[in-house]
Amino acid sequence: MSDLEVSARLARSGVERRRARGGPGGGRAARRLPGAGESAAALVLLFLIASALVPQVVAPVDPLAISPLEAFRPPSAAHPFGTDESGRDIFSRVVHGTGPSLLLGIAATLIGLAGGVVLGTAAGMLGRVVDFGVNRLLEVLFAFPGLLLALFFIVIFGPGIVTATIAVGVSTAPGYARIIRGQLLTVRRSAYVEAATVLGRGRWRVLVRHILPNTLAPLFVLGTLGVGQAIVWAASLSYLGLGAVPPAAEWGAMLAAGRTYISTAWWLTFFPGLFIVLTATATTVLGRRLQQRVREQG
Amino acid sequence: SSPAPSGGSAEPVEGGTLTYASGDAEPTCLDPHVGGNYPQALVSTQYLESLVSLDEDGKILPWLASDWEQSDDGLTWTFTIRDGVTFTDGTPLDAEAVRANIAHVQDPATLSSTGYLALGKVANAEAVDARTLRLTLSAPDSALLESLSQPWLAIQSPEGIARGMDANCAAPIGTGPFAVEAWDRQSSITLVRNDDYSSPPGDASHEGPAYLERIEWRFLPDSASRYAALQAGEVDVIDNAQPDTIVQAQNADGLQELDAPRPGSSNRLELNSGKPPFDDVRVREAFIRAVNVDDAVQGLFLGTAERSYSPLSSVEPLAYSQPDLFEYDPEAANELLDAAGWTERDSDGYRVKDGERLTLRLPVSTNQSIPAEQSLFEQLQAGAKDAGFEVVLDPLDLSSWYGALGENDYNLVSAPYTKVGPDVLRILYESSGTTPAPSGYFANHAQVRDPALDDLLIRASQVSDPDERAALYEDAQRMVLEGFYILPLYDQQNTYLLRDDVQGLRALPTVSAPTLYDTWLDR
Amino acid sequence: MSGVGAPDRGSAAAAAPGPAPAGGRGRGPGDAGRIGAAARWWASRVAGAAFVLWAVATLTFFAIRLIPGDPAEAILGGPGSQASDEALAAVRAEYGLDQPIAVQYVRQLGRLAVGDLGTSYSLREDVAALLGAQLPGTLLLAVLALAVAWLLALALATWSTRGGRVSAAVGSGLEVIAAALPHFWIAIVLILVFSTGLGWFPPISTPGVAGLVLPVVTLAIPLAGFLGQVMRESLLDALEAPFTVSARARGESEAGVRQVHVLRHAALPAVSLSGWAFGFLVSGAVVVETIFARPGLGRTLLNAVTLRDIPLVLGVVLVVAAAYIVVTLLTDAAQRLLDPRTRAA
Amino acid sequence: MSGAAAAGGTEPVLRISGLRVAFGSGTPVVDGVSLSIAPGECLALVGESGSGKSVTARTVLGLAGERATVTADALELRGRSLLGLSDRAWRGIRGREVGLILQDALASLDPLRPVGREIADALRLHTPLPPRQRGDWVLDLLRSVGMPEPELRARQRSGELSGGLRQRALIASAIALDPPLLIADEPTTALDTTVQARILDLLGELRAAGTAILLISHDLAVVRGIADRVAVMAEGRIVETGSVADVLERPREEYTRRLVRAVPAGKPRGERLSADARPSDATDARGASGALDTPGASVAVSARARPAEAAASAPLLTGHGLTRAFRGPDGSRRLAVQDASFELRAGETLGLVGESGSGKTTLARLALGLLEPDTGTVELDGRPWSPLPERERRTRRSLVGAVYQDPLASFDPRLSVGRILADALSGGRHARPARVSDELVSLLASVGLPPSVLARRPLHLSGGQRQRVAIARALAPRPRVLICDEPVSALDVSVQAQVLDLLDDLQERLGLAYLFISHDLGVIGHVSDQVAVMSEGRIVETGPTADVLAAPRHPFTRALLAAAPTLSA
Ligand SMILES: Nc1ncnc2c1ncn2[C@@H]1O[C@H](COP(=O)(O)OP(=O)(O)OP(=O)(O)O)[C@@H](O)[C@H]1O
Ligand SMILES: Nc1ncnc2c1ncn2[C@@H]1O[C@H](COP(=O)(O)OP(=O)(O)OP(=O)(O)O)[C@@H](O)[C@H]1O
Ligand SMILES: [Mg+2]
Ligand SMILES: [Mg+2]
Repeated sequence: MSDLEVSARLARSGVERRRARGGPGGGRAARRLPGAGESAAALVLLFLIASALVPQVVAPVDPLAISPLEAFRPPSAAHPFGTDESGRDIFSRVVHGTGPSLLLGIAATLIGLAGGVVLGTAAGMLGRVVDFGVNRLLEVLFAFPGLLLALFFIVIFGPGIVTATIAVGVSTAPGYARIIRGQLLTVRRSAYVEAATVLGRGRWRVLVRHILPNTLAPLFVLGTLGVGQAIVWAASLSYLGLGAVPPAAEWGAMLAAGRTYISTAWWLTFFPGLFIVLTATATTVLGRRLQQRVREQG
Repeated sequence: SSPAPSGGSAEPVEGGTLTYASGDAEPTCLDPHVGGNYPQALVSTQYLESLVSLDEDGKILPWLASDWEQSDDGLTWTFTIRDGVTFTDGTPLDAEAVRANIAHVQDPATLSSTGYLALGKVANAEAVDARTLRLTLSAPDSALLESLSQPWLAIQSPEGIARGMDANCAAPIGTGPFAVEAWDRQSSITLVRNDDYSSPPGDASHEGPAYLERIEWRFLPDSASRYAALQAGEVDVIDNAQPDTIVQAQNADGLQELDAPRPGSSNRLELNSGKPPFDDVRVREAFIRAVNVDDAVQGLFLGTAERSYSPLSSVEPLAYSQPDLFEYDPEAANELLDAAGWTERDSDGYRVKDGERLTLRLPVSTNQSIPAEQSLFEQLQAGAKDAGFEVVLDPLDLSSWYGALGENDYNLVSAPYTKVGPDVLRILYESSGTTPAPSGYFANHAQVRDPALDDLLIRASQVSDPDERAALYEDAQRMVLEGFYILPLYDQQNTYLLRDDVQGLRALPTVSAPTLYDTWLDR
Repeated sequence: MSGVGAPDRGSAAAAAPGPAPAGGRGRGPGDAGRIGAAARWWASRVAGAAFVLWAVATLTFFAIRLIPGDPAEAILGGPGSQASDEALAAVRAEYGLDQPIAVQYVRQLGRLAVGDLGTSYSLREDVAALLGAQLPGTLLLAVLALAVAWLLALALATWSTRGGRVSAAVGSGLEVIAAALPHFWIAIVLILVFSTGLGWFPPISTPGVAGLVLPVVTLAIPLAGFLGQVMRESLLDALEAPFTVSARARGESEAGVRQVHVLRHAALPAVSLSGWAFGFLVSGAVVVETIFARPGLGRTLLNAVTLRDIPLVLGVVLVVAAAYIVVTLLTDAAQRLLDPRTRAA
Repeated sequence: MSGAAAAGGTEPVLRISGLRVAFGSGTPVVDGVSLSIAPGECLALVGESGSGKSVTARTVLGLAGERATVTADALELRGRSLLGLSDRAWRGIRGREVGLILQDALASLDPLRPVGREIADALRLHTPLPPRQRGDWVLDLLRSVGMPEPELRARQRSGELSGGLRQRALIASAIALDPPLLIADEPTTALDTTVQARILDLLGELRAAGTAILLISHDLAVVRGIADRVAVMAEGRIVETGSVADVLERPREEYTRRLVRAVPAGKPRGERLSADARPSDATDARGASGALDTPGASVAVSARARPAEAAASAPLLTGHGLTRAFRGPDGSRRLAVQDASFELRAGETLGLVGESGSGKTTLARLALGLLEPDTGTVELDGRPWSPLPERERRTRRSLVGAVYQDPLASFDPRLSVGRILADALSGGRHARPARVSDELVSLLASVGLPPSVLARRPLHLSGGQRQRVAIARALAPRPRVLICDEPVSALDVSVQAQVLDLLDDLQERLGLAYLFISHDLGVIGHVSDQVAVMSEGRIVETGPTADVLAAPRHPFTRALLAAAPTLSA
């Protein structure tokens, strides 16, 4: 349901490369994303955070104020992003929608991570039987495409932003679980865990001090990358009529509502879509950079 | 763009395939006896025909029945069945076939809902001879002919029906100008011309077989791609056009528009008077006064829909409007709410009484409400907020939506109901309509339980004098309107967009479904 | 071009096998054991597949029971039907819906075990036949989209690793953006530009090739973004790997190095991600099939869930799961074939 | 030697003069290198890691690197200048005129292609031969490099070949067109001694056949066995050139002397390998040259007498009849260690030597109590140690420390050196360096590291520094036994020398007992009092080091000794 699989792969190749190189630094300057991209991403993120925290400062117009006779105004000085079918200011809606949208992305990712941590650590720590069971469970869950899992979940529990969030989170959990389990096994077999045992550290000490931190640290990066994708998937759910409930100015819902008018009023979909893409891109760029930093610093 | 076509000036051309793209849901059964919803009516109009039809003024036209008469007590109707008509399977149409159809609709196993209700007063059907059918009613029914004109009571080959539900659903056999050739589930229905066709209704513009050789009846649920497909020439006709595309098409070359509002009820919000807070008429009125529907309809429908002030569609001759009841008046709304005891407001600005917020739940069927209508609800939501109502919009898929209604878990709802003639009022507002069927379904969503209204509606359905009937229906409509049970919005829209080379398309005045019988392609 | 940065002793020695048993000094292949190992591998995979199918069927069976709504009503013409009590009872009896859930479950499994998927409630047709009609369309869509995504990703990755900061930045930027695009948004923009605007392709699916272009491209773009990122990473790895240096040292040209060595390595992750990509594509197909009005599993599923059509939902889910299993099996097999290194693991 | 004689007469195959290579805008990593090689001659380029050997070699093929700036007074191959050649012209030379065996030998064949195809590539690129004949040629080549079952091997991919076979395939691909010049960059690193011997023989044959060889190695013993002349490289310059005998036996430069002294092979127990105190940049994270001097370096270099009482005292760590089996990937059981017994006394070093896969690490893990033996027992200080529940071992864990081959992997990547050592010192109670800082500093000092490394992470240290931190960590709980599994295999000779000296000092000062594992007989010979030779899971021979090395009884030991190159002529 997200690019987890891809991120995990990139992370893994990073780890392997670091091991293979073994040397200090040893990075490839050319491979780094250029600074301009990162600064742009940081700027975007700053704007998004400001929009999420103090939307009324960024966009003072009430995002819910309808004005039916002002509907479908193209972008202009008064309405930089135009107005929607109810004459609401799209810029304001997009800005005010940042909070819910980011919250959705972050909450969904956290849910996915939490589920993944529970399943993954259970599999990695609780012995062969549990590992076998969890692995089979994951295989089964993977055989359901992500959207299908989400669909089931929403049909059972009814649509809405909360269900959409949980649905997206739930459907990403198996991916995280698999990554966590793999990471856990690698860490558990690692020489430094053995070294801790040789020093006489107990099972729980080693678990808490070495295994868990090293297993879970990469998750932060994966999570960063997951947020953007979660927003994109929630938007798809909204498109299918299973996402946020009006009049919430959540981006996916705005996109879904504006899609009807695409041929006459492109700005209804363009701007929320742009923000989704910007968010996903910015988090990905920064997430990857973070990944690189972690990789280089060890 | 040119105005709605009705047979071009040029000479019609034979042949060709027309592609029709429907935005309605794909029927689960092509036999409109089963269930009975609008998508079925749209497509079955091409291959099934009814006993009678309507002309544009709402007058009854003969169709498969060439003549009829009713007894003085109104309890016996005798129909003469048209001669020389055969079903596309070769079997002849006769009185026995019609009787078998009525029996089919009335058989509970058929699971008919719309047709079943329409025949509610038909106690017995009997084929007197090959051409004569006699219906015996349990009570006089002034709406019988209107009911029989509906596609949900169209006549099918008894042998086709005898194949069993699954086979008949896949390809019903009728007398219409086309026949079902194939149904590619989830994609399209292929209809081919009935070369032996001989039974057009009186208002058709030609006789004999249809011009078109084939119809490709596709299902394109996404409105944007539906319109794009029309623009690209991939399809020739689309239905369920969105207001903005209608406006665009009006200004575009090569596209035409055909407006055909549906008969029966108007599109309206029903206020659930069966439970608080709408059990208080002041709250109902307050809600209606608090929302500015006119501006919303204007802004969202861009002039493609007229505001309605009546429970009935504007195409119903007996529709009665009372605009002054629905004037936007926020002050009045506030006063009414104060009077009803909803005096306090909470921190979000919503009114509260006894610690309860003034919350209205509005389940929206995502399968039935078009986007403009959903936006309309959002605007009403915003307007009502100023008066202190919290309107909770709850988008639901069809099953969950029916579930919410069945559990009486709503305060407001918009439920389309199409039926020919003012008798729809009886279905929608008579007290018995509040009792759910076993499946939980009921039609009286406003939960109007008024003996006086019941009396009016029953009398109206039984009188045979047209003037008396009109007066009774006007009284009934006034009662519904003045009781603030509903908030009429606009007519149930049927707007078709078609390419310029599609000629002679018209909507059958019964339920405004398109008929492609007279249609030909100018290419 | 680039050299092998081997800044300290550690690198050479770390590549050699330390305590890890893989590869390395003096361990020859066990030829005799290999056939047995392959057979065991296949056997365990097939057993695993059977288990997954059973579990998917079970989970789905019970999940549908959690969905509000009465299956009997779904059979009787769907939601809002005014079926009578008798009709409902008759249907319940006929379909065994009045039996305890365990009995229903066992019966359902029994039917599935003999390949009987039952009859769709809503479409009144044999589910197997329905799916037989819907599957090829979705498969075609998925396979083509996968192929196009591969090509796009490969082209972009190759182009952006030619050297030069600008092309690298543009390439990685495009990949990240592509991966962030929601399917339905791409679809709508493509329709606007290529159908409404330019009139090159039909905006809805039509039988010919032209009708496939937009749906396939819609599905392929985000996937290409993901695959491109991975491909580029492995492309860069391969371009710096000692074996490409030794190929250059043999006199191989830059183009030759890419053709003979690097591209395979770049393609490997794309192959191994195919199982994941398939799931991604099926999810996307639900949206794309709706927009482009293409018949297919995605759309069928969406409708079936909405209409509580249990046999159909079960059928689609099983078919999708089976397809997923086959795809992952094939990718794993392909990987074993392509990359002997994976056999050890 | 014939090659040396030829060098004087004929025109050199390769002549380099004043070669400078810099990367980007940095200082040159090759700075004025001049050398020449005659046909049939083998010139060895030796020097510490990072001295620029590989860069020099790659420059000869025009593969110095992406951002490399190459200048030279002369760069000639058989009289033809290579300066300013076009890409096309370079490609004509690579593979045909010069063959290259890359340093990363094990990764130098495409893992996805059959080795036969890899070898045939050279033929495809430089000859018009049709594919069939190329195939035949490849088989001939494989035979000529002594590849067993060439038909089968040609179809396998590099991952399916052992290291030695891979190296042969790589050599076959480099000599496919019989180039007049062969550059072999560390051709035997990471190979078992016996395999190494065979590869060196092969190179010797090529040289005898008239191929000029530029051999790059940090291993002087290897050089001694095969090269005619030696060029010693340091920090991008050639500091000394001359015949093998001259340079290795009578080094003129201090740098060369240090290099020669660092070779442990043949040096008696206790003789110092590393140089005297030499100022060095402790913060250099680059590698070998950043290694630090031990505080004990002032101790006179002398063969130290072993404490006589060591032999008499009770053994500290003993293994009795240890056996341990593993299940292979194909499900078969395989005995990694069979019926192995050993004794280790205080102040004594037991050297464990054997080929890869012979079970050395497994035995070490059994001794550490990280693995439970299937049969047999381990006793520590006279009390049972393994098998026992880990809980009962834990209190006595501080008695045994371990040092690994790959120190980097043995550190939690999140922790700084300070935290790693603080944790070790406090028995896991504190992980804050501040709490134990005095102890920390003295611990660091004991392994010759300055306090400034405390804040750094192991990843940013040089290999030698990392291994010192690892030793410091092992020492922190004041163990009596250290188990060192290939502690110097990943290190440069000169760094290796320092670490070996450090271990020796520590043993002397603290009376530690070492179980010292290495596959390098030279190292084992230098460090151990007792030696145990392992082969296929069994200890085939044990005894005092001098006895075993002088008079090996087991054929395996004899083969191992025969294969080991030595410095002494
Ligand atoms: N492509 C490159 N870019 C930048 N610096 C490089 C590159 N290749 C080598 N160097 C640097 O050049 C110096 C010499 O490297 P070189 O590989 O020649 O050392 P070496 O003598 O072969 O060492 P080793 O014994 O470890 O192989 C090192 O400091 C290294 O970091
Ligand atoms: N955890 C394990 N699981 C399975 N097999 C193992 C395991 N550890 C070691 N082996 C096997 O046991 C045998 C001995 O391995 P060991 O690592 O002890 O050899 P070694 O002498 O240390 O080799 P090297 O010099 O390569 O480090 C090998 O065949 C190895 O594959
Ligand atoms: Mg080198
Ligand atoms: Mg080992």
